[in-house]
Amino acid sequence: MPNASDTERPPPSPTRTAAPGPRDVKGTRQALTVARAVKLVAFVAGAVLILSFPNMAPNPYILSAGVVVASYACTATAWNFMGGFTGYISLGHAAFFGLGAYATGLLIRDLSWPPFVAWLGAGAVVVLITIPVGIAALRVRGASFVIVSIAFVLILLLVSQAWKDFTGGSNGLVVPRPFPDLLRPEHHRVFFYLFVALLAVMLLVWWVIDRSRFGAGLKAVREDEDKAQALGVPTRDYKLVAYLVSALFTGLSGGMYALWFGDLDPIFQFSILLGAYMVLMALLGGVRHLYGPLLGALIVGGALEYFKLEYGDTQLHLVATAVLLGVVVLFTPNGIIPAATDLVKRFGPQDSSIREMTAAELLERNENEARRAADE
Amino acid sequence: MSDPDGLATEGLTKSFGGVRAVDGATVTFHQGRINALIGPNGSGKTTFFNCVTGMIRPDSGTVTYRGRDLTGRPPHRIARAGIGRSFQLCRVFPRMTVLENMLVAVRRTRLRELLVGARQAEDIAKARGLLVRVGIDHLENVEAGNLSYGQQKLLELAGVLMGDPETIMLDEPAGGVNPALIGRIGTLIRELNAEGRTFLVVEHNMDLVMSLSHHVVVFDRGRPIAEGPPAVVREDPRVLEAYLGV
Amino acid sequence: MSGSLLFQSLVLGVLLGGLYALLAAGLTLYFGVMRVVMIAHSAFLILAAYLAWWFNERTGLDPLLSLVVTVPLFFLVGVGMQRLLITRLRPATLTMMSVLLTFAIALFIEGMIGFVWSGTQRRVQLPYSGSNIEFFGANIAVVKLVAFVLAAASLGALYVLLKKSRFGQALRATIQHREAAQLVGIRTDRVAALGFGLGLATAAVGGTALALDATIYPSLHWHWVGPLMAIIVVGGLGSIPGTAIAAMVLGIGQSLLQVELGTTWAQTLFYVALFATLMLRPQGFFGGRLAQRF
Amino acid sequence: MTQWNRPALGLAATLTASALALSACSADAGGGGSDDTITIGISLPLTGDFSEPGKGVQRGYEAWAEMVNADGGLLGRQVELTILDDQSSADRVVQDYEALIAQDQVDLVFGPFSTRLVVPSARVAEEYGMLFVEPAGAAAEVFDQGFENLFYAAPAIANDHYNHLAEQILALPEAERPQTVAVAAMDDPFAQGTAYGLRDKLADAGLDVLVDEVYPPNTTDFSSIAAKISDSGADVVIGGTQYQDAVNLIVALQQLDYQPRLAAFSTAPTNPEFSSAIGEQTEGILAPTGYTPEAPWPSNVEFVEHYTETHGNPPAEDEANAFTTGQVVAAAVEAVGCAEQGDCQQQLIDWLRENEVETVVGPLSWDDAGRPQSAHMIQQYVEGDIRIVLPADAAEADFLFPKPTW
Repeated sequence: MPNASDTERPPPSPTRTAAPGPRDVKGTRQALTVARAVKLVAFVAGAVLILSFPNMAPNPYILSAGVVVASYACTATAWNFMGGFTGYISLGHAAFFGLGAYATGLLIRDLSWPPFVAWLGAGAVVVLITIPVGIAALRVRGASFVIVSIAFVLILLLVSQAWKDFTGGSNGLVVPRPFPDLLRPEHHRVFFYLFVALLAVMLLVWWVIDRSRFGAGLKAVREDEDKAQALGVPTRDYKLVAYLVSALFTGLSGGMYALWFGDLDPIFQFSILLGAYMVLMALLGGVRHLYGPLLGALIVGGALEYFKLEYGDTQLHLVATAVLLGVVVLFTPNGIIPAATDLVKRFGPQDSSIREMTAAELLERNENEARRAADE
Repeated sequence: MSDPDGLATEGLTKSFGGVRAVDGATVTFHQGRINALIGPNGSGKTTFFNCVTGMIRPDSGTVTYRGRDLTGRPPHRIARAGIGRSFQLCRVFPRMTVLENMLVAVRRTRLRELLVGARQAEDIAKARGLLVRVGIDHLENVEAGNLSYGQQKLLELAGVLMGDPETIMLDEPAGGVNPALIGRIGTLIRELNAEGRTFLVVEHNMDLVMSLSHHVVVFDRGRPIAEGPPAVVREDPRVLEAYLGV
Repeated sequence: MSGSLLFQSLVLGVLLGGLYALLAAGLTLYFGVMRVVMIAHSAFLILAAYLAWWFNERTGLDPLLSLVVTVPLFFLVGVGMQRLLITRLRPATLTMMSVLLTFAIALFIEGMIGFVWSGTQRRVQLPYSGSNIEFFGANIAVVKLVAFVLAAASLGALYVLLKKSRFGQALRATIQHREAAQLVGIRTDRVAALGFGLGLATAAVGGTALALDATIYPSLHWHWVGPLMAIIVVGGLGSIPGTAIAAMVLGIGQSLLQVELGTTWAQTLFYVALFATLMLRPQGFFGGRLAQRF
Repeated sequence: MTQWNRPALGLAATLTASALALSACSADAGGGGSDDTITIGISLPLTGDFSEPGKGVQRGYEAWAEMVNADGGLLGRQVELTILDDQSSADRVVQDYEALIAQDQVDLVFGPFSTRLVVPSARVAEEYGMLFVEPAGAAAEVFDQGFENLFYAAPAIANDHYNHLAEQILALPEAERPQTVAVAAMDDPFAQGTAYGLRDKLADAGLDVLVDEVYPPNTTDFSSIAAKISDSGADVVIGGTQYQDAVNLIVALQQLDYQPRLAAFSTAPTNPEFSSAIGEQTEGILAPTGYTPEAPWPSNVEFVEHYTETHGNPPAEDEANAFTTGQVVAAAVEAVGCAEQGDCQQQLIDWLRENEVETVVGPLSWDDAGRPQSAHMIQQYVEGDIRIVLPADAAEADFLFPKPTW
């Protein structure tokens, strides 16, 4: 799958550059082909590795850890539909995760829907609930939006604890197994593939939106919302749609988790920490990139599971998560993908950048920056 | 005097915490002409501008354009009604390329049109045409944040033109750019006006205002105090008082 | 609901509202001077409560005495935080990134508390824990009254400081219009740092007051951060009087609702108020006009 | 153009790395089930809402292991406990047991603390075919889940804990008998089970239930619940509590100067910290218990002696229940002659179904769902010490009624 990052150039016009003068068209095209081939190989290798993970896992516990990491990857990618495209950082996406999980469980328990029908139904429920919340939350920007997103998780936590007759209260809710006959290791294996399939759908949708006119509008919101609106982008509607898509996928991840895990506990389902993990994973990987959240989820989720296994569950997890989040925010707010790319660019001799600028332009830019710094 | 085809406000008022930034402004702008809005600092020009373009919802009063009531409409509605605008401190999307900046302004409403790739050949052709016109077509793959301030101003104007507005509102188009570029922007405005586009320009550069505009409105303390052709306004005692008395 | 129960709840509500008001005032300060939403405020609150508990546990002295150490300490931490961390963020993304940064600080504090003192629930044992005085038929716990008096006195001191002192004037000018304040020669960066310190000092006072009568555990701060955030939005971001009024109203409301609905449902009041504010008056009900843009 | 493929490459690299890391860390594990020791996996809430009783259970398990090992071990093999902290979270407890069984390959598992955590963990154990004896899942719901591997190692399920107290109250002469009841229970099946067992029996006998409150486990502010109870002026207050919530509720009631004629709280009063936590004003407070250190059962005498030697005080109920769990599993292991994963587990389960086990809480046997078939005693603080007051034949002190002021 090609990565339509922000810097994508259309294949038919690979030679337009900022640098004046003729360029070696053939050379560029060759480089392009090589790049594509490398990319394809990497993509296939990644996919093969992911798909063969259940067979490589030495025991069911590792497999179950893999399922957890896959669910992290799903939630982080789902989060990125809002956080990445529009720049609206929600710390409360665990709300949708919990809603999806509870809705799935309740549809099965109270309406006796078949498990996967209930799962889809839960997606619809999440969307319906998110519409009014989104309208309220998106009336404000920045910090107020974050406050609202946190408030939404806390309110759902309270409701799920207090509305005992419906949600089971603090005792939680038991979701029946969709495949009662499967042994536990098999159960993990099936759900690993289900999560990966869900992730693949999300990545596909992300890719479609990213290259679309709709996506261009969303990214404009991220860069400068007023400006986008002045150019005629109906920002509120765009943001709401992105929010709904993000909530839907987060909810579906939660519903899938409910079907896999079986025991829902309000404190875990509506946990601020889960929302924080989503943000951390997406930011760490890079919110502007298709694979950013997935990469972040593999690193953070993998590390979390590894440390749990080696050192048990201690409060130091919280500390490590906090330190990592702080470091990312302070030093690489764009994530490691751009940071790594910059590093390669700086030290790699091979890359004659498309963004190469004339000396005059560079000078102009520096002056410009100095001017703006003086303005502030 | 009132032009049913043009942009007009009636009794427009907006206060911030007790201070009336715009105070019952009733103004009519001439369709098809270059209108200028001038006034001393803090006279409410920018707030007025923001009320008209929907960035700020006025407390009272109306904004009409071509007979339609646009009061309190969100900015994108006003943009789609045919009024494009620029910002006082020029605003572009810094981490998008020049061409991507242009493509944001492509307006589509149908779902299918929204989900196709952003790089449709027709849009790109149109964008390139406009970039050629403002003279920054050689920079189309540069991230807008890396442009000079003047280039960003040109890009902003080109972006506004992407939406084919009949009326273009510019907030200090000459602010912070060098004299050569001011001349280029002035020429562009004249050319575009000659094609039938109406302009409403907020500007401090008096030379540019006087040489460019057909009609000047002078603001003081949130409302117009004088209007007319540049030569007339220049001699108006109220205008002199407003500028010198502060 | 009987009249005496109603009155009892009202009294409890006023006592609670006082503490909310002090803490929310701190949050408003950060937001005012830096446009920073300080998620870690309530984590510092719980940290102060732990320090008070630990002080009492170690020395056997009254936990109120720990204020002598925690208030200056928190003030310095606040100044340092503003100077070393918040100012590192790019102005363009300051608001969003500061939320994340202070969120990380909150997690860090929670984790460290859990690491040092374990996740076990703690409670200060005082000889006067169970004592009460009668007030027109309502029983007021002595510890709650002490906490309220402490909160009210600090809030009063804060008010006097902001209204009467030169620093207070500079601070208010910075809150209202940072650029304008700079133009008249106020060193807004220093004011911001001191404002941050002052905000964190309120957390120290609040935490000590809280420790007198509450059971504390590391993740307790989430139960405070939600209501406090709701209070500052309802009160109007940046407005200290608005915040105090909202804190009182919501505190009393929560206490009254608890009788009818139970503790859990009553807490949802804050979020209902938050959403209602956003729908009806995003700029807040009691002044302040910053909410929508930040 | 290099920018394109970085993410994909990075992704592949990370995947490989994490796959390697996971495989590597699994290589050094898995050695748990060596022949010389019997490893037993346990997950307990050492932090979080249930950490106080959780630590009690841990002390009980450790005391059991020390005594077994001092005695030559099980089947001649030393016993080794692997205890993980589940932070009182259902999600953690499941992962913990999964790790213990599938990753560490422990030979046996013991149950966690609290009903809320017993149900999910019992399911994991069942799906791996493991015997699951647990010290704390007393609520009725636990036994309605259809588990075939589960046994509760205590005398009776939660709803029957107060049976002796209910009889005693109802046997009081009409004039002395309390008329009104206030109930506050944690939203937890065990805590609710105990309180509601008593509430329902009193309500059936015609007492008025004036207040009936439920609060989530993380509640710390009890002032409004206390205000309601105090305002009702109920004769009897029943707390369906664990530990800290009981302390907080009692302090809040004291702050309002509420004086009931009878006060019963589950679990908390048996904790050694309890009386100092509520300011020594414990006189007359009641609690059910399945255990007393004074019990004459032979194994109990040894247990109390050993425990008092190591900890300086006699064991409480949580410790005893944990110890009982160890005794039950040990009895099955010794009888069947095996302790490892696989078929052995089913043999252990079958043996327990058919047999009675001598424990520190007396002889225990179970029905098909794993419910124990005995009864709980009632304890009361009398002159500063907690003593058995009911039933009469086991009483160490006289039942104190009405309760003195606190």
